Amino acid sequence: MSSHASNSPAAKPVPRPRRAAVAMLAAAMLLAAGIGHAVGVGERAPDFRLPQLGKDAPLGLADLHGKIVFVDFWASWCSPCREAMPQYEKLRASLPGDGFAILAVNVDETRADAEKFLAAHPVGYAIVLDPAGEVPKAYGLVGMPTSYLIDRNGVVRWRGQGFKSVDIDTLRQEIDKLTKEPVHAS
Amino acid sequence: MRPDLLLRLTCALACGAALAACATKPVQPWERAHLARWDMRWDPDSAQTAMKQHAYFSKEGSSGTIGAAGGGCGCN
Amino acid sequence: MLRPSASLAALLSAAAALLPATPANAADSDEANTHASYRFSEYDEGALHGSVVGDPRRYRVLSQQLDVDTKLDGGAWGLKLDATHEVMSGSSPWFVAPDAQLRPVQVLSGATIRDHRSALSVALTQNPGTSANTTYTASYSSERDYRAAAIGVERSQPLDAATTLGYGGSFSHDVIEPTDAALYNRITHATKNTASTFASLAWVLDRDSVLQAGVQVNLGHGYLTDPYKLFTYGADILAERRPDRRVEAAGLVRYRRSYAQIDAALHLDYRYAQDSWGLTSHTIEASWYQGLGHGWRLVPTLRWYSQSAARFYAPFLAAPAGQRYYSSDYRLGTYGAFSTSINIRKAIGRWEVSLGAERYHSAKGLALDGGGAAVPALVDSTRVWAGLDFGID
Amino acid sequence: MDLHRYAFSSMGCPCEIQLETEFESVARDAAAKAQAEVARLDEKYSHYRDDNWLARLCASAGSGRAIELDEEAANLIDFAAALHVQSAGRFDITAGALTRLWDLQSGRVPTQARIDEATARTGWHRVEWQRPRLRLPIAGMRIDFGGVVKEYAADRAAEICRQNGIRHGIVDLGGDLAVIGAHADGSAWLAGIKAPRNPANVYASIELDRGGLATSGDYERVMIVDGKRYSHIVDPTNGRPVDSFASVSVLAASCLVAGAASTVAMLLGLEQGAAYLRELGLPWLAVDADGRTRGTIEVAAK
Repeated sequence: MSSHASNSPAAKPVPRPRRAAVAMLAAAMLLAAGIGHAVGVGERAPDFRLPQLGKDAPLGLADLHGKIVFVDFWASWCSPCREAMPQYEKLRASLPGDGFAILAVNVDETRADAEKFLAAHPVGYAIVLDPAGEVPKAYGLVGMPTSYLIDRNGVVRWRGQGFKSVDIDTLRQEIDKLTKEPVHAS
Repeated sequence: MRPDLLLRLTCALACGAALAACATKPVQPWERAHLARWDMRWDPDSAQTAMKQHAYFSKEGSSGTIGAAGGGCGCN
Repeated sequence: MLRPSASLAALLSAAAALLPATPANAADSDEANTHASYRFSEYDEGALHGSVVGDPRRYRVLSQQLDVDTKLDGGAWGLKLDATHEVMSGSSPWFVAPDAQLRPVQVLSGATIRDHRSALSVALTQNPGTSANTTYTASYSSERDYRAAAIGVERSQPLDAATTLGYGGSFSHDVIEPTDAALYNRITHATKNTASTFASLAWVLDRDSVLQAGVQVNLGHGYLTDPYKLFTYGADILAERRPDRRVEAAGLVRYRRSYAQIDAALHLDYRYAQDSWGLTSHTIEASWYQGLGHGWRLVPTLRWYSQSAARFYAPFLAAPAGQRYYSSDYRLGTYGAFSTSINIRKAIGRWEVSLGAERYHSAKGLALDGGGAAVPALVDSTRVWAGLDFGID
Repeated sequence: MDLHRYAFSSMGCPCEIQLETEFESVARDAAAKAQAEVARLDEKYSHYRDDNWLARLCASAGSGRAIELDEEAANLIDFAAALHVQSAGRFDITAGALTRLWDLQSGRVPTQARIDEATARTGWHRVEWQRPRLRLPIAGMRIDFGGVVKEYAADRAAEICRQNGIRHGIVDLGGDLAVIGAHADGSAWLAGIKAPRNPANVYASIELDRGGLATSGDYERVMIVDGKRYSHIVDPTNGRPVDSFASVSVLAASCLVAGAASTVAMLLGLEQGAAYLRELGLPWLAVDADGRTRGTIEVAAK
């Protein structure tokens, strides 16, 4: 602090505010640990089943067993998600449908918001609805958007945090690699 | 008001707010529809803020907001 | 059987699987995240309140600013360029002379000032759009008598789901070369350095509100005086003289509250600052962002600013007693200012047009404690601005 | 740029591809490829034939076997499933048995017993659809891609023309239109809508510079018995032809979506159909049996 202040703090014992600040940070850390475990690469992707937009039958991860599945958590209010979806649609259209599927989990609280976005940016892949946020909680989502590339045995092999357009090239390489892998008897 | 008093004031304020934040249930990333709105950004129109701050800076003794300042001027 | 429910989204999505080749709205990625904004503004000061000598046409500034930000390297980096150009003209306070009854009379410099300032700044952000990112900035500003080069770094880092830590710093080196130095016996060349560091914590309080608290320390060292200002020092009129060091500490609290159900949000900012020249200031700013539907948005803002005088401020010294530092620059005196502004915006597709106007009224009475020496050069001012943005999502 | 017209017959109706190109050879080549694609789809999905892919699929009904569908067929089934939800069950591709029953050239109204028997062999909810495997559990169940495959063919034909260098043109498959691109001078194509009561004359024309226009109507295959009109559009929930608009036309980004919307609206009948179209938000034009028109498409002066 300025040299000519009359009672410079240096001479005093550790002032009260610094101890309080340390206590506050510790409390914040404890709190962070309490949130669900975040599913990572190498772990089995928790199965889920959710109502599907525009279809009466619900859809789940198990229904796509044997396929490489790209799960994307998105919401209409999340701008990187809006930027990513047309890119995922191009990715889907460029890959044969039998071995690969995209399953997008929408977490908008009001369904109309998701529909309004999809009417402007239609995508050909499956959209399932989770307004209550049960599945992101099960996956321990730490940010929006988060996406998981799941191999044919249901194991997460790549996780995307946020969206960068370079992710699309990474995804193509990963999918290509996974297509060549043998399927273990599950 | 001496500078160290200022730090004590800001830290007290910070601790109060933080403890309030810890007490309530944390807001999960997928529950942030309202927080992600354009009008909820710290600085929704940064271009206009830069010009506005510059106008104030040229006629007030104390200036600056949190964040890297830059492009000083010989405003007189 | 259930009631039929029309869903264009479901229809189009189901069709997209069959007809993938409809490129109509697949915005390609580069275009999707390029954002540009242009601002034009005119700042005009009103006539002085007190008695005046010299050309009353006060200061006028026409400024333009262009910002462009885009993503590089597949989204790993964000690049933002800002270019600013300003044209300044009109007279500005020169010094204060006492009249027969020792009342202050503000003397203005002639309206000969006509200068322009250009500034460019570059900001590179790593991991743009994510909550953990680092921004490196470099900026250069030049006008006929003043050049400033600055660099800065700023880091944002989440501590947990609800808390984000921000910190950073900047350094600026300024070179001052006053015009007409020989004519008015001014210094010909001087430099000053400013270092600034800040730290902040932001909390998500609930689904509709966030709070940020931060501290900032600015250190100034070198030629901090205004080379053009004079000072009535007893019978003499000398160049003003300020200390060559200044330390300012500031505390800032910002609160944002969303009222999404009525398409609105409240912004509240408070800033307290105090420096080693004895000048303390309070700033409160409140804005209300009101969506009006169909892309319209109205943003009224109120701002109150108050500062106390620097220890060495005085309009003049009738009977000087060997003071080492002295300045009559109104920006070091006690005064307060209240400003009201309105901003109307209209989004059309990916463009947004905005217009704004601000009225700034300053007076000694508006200060927190209005005592202290007279400040004759206080003025009111108005600012109008127009803006055009591209790439709003 | 001259206009080249290629007329042909497919999907049981008159078709025409109009292309504006510099060179006639480019137009002829593109039209030939487009026509081949329409023929392929007609051959594969027509429910009038008993030797095509659809016939083999319907033959598996009641056999207990699940058939594995190719990508295109699976996407068509998924599209139909989405329409089934939106129309609260009225749009049902298993209505094939009912459509055959109401074979409108016979001039006879089927007995209620035969209607009930056909209805028992209808119902998307009875189908087991686990993509890509489809199983028709009841013998005699039929799949009918009416309201989907002709419109899909129009879009496919337009896409194939685009892929073969055509920028200005339009595909017309029996009134279902898919625009390849506006005229060379930028002006829109004029699409004539036939008058429901006498299909010979055009009572309205719509300007179209992109996307698709589809019209569902009861005028083409209609039967009059004792003065009452019976259209070829059947409501699967009660097994009887629909008492609905005389015709519904919809504009959309593709002929497929336009056709789906107009067919669902026809199936929902006068009140619910109009409400559906209003809620959907696509430009639409409907004509009642008594000739009253309503909708949001401005009709260019005839």
